[in-house]
Amino acid sequence: MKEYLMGKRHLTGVLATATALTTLGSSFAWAEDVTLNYAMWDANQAPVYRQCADKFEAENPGIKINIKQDSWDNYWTTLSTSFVAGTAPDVFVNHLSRFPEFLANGVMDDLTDRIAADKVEMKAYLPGLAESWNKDDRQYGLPKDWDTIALIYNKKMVADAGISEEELKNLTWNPKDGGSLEKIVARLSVDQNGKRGDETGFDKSKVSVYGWATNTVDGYGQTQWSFLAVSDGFKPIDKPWGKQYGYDSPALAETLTWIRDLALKKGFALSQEQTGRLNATAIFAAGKAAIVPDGSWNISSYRDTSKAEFGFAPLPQGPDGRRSMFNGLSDSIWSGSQHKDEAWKWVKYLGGSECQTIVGKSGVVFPARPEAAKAAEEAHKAKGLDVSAFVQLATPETTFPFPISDRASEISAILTTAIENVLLGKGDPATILKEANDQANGML
Amino acid sequence: MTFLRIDHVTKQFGSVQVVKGVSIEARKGEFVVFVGPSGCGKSTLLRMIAGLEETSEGSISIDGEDLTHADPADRHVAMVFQSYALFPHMSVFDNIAFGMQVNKVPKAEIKARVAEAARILQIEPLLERKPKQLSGGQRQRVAIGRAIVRKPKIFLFDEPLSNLDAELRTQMRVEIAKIHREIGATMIYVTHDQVEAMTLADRIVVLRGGLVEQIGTPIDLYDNPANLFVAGFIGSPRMTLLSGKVESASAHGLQVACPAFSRPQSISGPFARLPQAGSQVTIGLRPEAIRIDAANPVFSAKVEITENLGGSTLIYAVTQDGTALIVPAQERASVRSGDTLPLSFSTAPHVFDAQGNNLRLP
Amino acid sequence: MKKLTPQAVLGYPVLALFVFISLLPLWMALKIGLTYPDDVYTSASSLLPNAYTPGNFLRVMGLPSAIEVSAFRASPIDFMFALRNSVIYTALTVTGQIFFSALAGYAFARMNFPGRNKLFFAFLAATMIPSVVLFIPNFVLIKQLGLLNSFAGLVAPTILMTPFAVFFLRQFFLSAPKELDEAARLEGASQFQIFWRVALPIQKGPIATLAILLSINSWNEFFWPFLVGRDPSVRVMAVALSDFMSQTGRGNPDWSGLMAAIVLSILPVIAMLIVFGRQIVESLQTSGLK
Amino acid sequence: MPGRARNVSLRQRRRKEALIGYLFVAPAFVGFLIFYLLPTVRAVGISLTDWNLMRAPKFVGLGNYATLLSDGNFWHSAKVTLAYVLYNIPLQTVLGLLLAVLSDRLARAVWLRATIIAPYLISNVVAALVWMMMLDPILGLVNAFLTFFGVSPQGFLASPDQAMVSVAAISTWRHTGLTALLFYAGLQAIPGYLYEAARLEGAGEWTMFRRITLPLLRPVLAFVVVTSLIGSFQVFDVVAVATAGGPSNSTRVILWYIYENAFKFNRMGYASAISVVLFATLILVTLLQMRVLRADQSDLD
Repeated sequence: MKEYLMGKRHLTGVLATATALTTLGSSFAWAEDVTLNYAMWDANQAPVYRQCADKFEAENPGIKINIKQDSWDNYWTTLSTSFVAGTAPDVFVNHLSRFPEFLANGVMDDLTDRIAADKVEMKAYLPGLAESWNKDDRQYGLPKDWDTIALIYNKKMVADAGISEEELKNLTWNPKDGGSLEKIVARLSVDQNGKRGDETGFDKSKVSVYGWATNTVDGYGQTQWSFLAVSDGFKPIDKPWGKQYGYDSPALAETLTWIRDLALKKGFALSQEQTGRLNATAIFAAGKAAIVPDGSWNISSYRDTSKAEFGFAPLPQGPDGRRSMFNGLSDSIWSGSQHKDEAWKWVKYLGGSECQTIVGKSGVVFPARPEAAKAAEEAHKAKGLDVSAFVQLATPETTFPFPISDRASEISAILTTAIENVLLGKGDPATILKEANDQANGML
Repeated sequence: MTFLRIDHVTKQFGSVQVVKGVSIEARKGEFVVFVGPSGCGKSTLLRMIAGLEETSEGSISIDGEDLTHADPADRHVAMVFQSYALFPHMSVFDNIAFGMQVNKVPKAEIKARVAEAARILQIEPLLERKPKQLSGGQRQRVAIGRAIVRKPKIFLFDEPLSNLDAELRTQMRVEIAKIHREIGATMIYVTHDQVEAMTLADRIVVLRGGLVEQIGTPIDLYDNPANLFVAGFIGSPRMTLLSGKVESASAHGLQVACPAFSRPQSISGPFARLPQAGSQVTIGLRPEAIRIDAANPVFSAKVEITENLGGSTLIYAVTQDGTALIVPAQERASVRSGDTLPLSFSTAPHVFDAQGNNLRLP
Repeated sequence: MKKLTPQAVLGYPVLALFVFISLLPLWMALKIGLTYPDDVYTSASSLLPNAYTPGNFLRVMGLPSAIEVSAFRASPIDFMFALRNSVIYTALTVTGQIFFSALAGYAFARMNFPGRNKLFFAFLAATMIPSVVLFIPNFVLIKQLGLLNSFAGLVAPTILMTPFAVFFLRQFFLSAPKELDEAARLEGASQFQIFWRVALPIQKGPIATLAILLSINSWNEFFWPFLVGRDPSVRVMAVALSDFMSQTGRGNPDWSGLMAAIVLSILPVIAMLIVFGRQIVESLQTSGLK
Repeated sequence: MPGRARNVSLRQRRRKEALIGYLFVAPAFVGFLIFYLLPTVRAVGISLTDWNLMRAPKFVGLGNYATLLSDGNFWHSAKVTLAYVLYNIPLQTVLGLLLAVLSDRLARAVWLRATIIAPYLISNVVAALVWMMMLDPILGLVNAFLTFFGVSPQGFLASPDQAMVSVAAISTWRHTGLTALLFYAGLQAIPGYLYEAARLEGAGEWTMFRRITLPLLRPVLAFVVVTSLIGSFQVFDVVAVATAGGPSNSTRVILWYIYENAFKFNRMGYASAISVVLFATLILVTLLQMRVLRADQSDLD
């Protein structure tokens, strides 16, 4: 072991020398243009940000922006390994689930002083967005965009079931009888004999159209169950950066019980075992589901894959109101960047009104600035899509934040399994959830 | 002048010594045959000359240069392998030209020399073929062609004819003799076949168990075998060996009693030394020393089988004491199996002492 | 014609079923590749699409196409480039690995040097190491060497040898007649000339076999290129496919494009199978006899 | 070559030979040293640390191994992997054998073997993707077939009870052709006169299969089983693409768990510890394999 360590020290020495030489090499090139690498995962956004970059480059001669896009699944692996490799992008799109880990490892640059020096107005963003990237009064990212959840429905099916759009926009829900949501979902479910879910003789084993379908569940339930549970009083975590997950709450157990029964007992929703890796988008596009709750980032997915006309309705009103997870992304600067000053200029530009409006107009995402978000809404409207269901929920009162804690990946894996088990009917929900919650809290 | 000198060489494989201190010299242009039963170390010795085996002790020099541990490539020797070792993926031309190609001989010269070799071996029409399209004899010629084209200092043959059928073997034997005459190179030839050794060699080296038993011209070895082993190994049909006992010994000769003989016989000298009276000896009779002699028989043998070869007849018989012998008869003898042949022998048979050494002076 | 025994009556349908199941997924990939994106799910459970289009193939090859899918339009993965990278990666690893493994296998079979057997045994033992043990440290090493996202980093662990290749080739060198080497040696050829001009050419068959086996492996290799070769400049087909699939983040992948790309990625393999079917079959058959 | 010093000593010659030998082995040795030996040693080293890639590793001794012993997820993954092996190996072997015997008896055409080998030439990733589509509970083709034959739709990859079997089936689909091919080669090595002799004795197909084919195929059988066994323990690609360890952890095989720890949870040390344990297990299996193979030497010479 000793020898091994010594060998390693030696190797490190060699590598350090090599790195020094490389650095020396690159500092000679400093007189030329600085090229900033900007990493993101959403393919839809890359070309839009290219437009921003073009403008930025024109205004800042000497700085070039290189946008690197990588798929969501691979983005984080690549990013965290590139931090070690010293090849990380100067600026990267950040997600709240990674914030604690990155903070603990010091890979994000602290922007607080630069914000103060340049008098960047943090109140210009939608409330709550800047705050989530703040820890102990230090700011680690400028808000980029946000997303909320809404219901996507098949217009023809809704019309065929005799449901008015007005009804859809004012859904209620509670875990006892499911409120008007359950009634509508039942009505929208049709079996192979053409019987509807609210008619007698509905065969739940031979359903041809399901009233309700969600993506396969995960531990946060962003698009699947969190909006129901939170509207029933569930609190995923005691506070941002909390140490106490609240997955043992009765509200969560009763919500998940209702969801489970909707599928397994009543046959109005796709069960876990029926939801393959082809997500709800596919089921919806294939005409096998009438309503799917999904996130604003997926609007274009539906547009591309669904032949049928569809519309958006706001989330149902629960005992505790309408609540959507509000997830804000930010742009952060890598602490190891060689060009932090330039990177800051770029981040400032990204968070500024000009770029955010460009992004908004493209309609791929809702930018963090209200005026830019408005532009996005209008862009969608121009294409015939009314996305107000997403926008109207983007207020502090109707949203709750993505739960932030340490060891998010591991905890997510634990919670995912627990919720899968509940929805599969593998035992008493309260017991399963309590166990998982204890395990999660035990890791903090 | 000595061209190849093998000086007290030994070869050790692990704890086994397969060559136990052999010294041989060969003159330039000489055709030397190593002969001996399998396992006698003859092939190993040949490979040591080629440099394919390390020499454990002793030295080997060629043309006055000590090459004991030199690389095979530096020895200017060529070898014809038992398996021919033709490169299966190359044409006959490339097989023959390979050595010159790797030694960067100019193309024109390669062509000329291959053509010359092909002419000598009469394989000109085969040059474009691959080895597997050739007959055994043709392959043999190509292998020889590959050897001669480089004009090596020494040719080494490792049982080159053993994979051929009897007729081809005889034919190729003659060919090799002709080639040797034509190019006059030094050749070392390993075989276990004493006929090849007798017909091809200028000198024969008889090996047994890693040691040289005798070195000499074929006639030398035939007429004056140094010991029982050589006597038995050289000559076909084989020498008949009768065991006996010395009754008396004097400068004039020996009086030997054999169980096979009807009475003790006197054998005239000269002898290298005289055995003591009463000691065991072996009488060795070449087939041509035995004759059918009804008038004055010394011993008799019962005919078992006769082989009529047309021009001559071989009679296989057994003496009274059970020794098998072969009697060549020039005429078509009218003997049948079961007959008893009256036999006598020339007056100067070989006499071997108890250790097997030939007592007779050449 | 064989006469129809009961076994044949039962056997032929079973064989036909095997063939059907072997080929069905390939057909499905082609079918979905020929389907309009908005028809993928509506025709998912049938053997034929409602309407055919070459558009997906065109767009994944970066050619103009009537079909536009936002995810794709946004950031096209250049599959032709990934195909090129796959060819480079496979060619480099296979040729390098065979050449250097052959050198070593030849030395182990034919040459004498102190420590030969010990070293060979060490190589043999290395065949037992599961690749996952090596991935993490090798990944770290490649990173430390600054070879991430380069062909050098991609091929580094396998271009010099794999224990399997060394072992495989040594076996064949051992069984080759030694006299050929010796003959060449006497002719004055250097060790390398013997290796290159005599020993190697006569192993054409085994080398072709090995090349086929290694090519299949390299072409399909996923995890290592996924770890170290994510940059589009070196991204191989398998990784490009996985990236393409997960590109839409938490939504569904662009299946019609993905399947078109998949068909593209297996086309060279199928072409090889059609042209060299016999050699491939025979190579694989001998792979069990190593 | 005149002028060259030919008169060398035995030591010089040996040294030269050894040098050339080393030169020949050198590239492979470098590859071995850097990418096999060193990483193995490093993996063991890393397994003794707590390391998330981003900070310096912290030495924790055998801590990771202690954690592992009481880590329910680890044992679960071991169990799941074993289940996969137990589904995969018999399925693949029996089907491969059936296919080999059928093609040996009924159709020896090369194109047939080329066809059944096609799945093997396709990467696991692609196989998993296509099957994922075909096995979808609602939209998949396979359920459409099942429904057509009156069988109710199945969850396959989405069902915790069926996911592992489905993953094994995908692997089987990919590997049966190869297995069959190996068996086929083994069948070809059995001399035909044995069957003729048996037939003269009045043996039927089944008896001949049981009494001649199977015993004489034993070495190939042992080889195939043991090598695919070792491969099976390292199942990863299909799981990564088709199930990502789920649903409900039902396909969280060892390699997936290692991957999760290493690249998702950034617990390099712990991931290395599991790898080392896997390595040790595989060595054990390999030693067992050598035993089995030696015990099963061919009866044909």
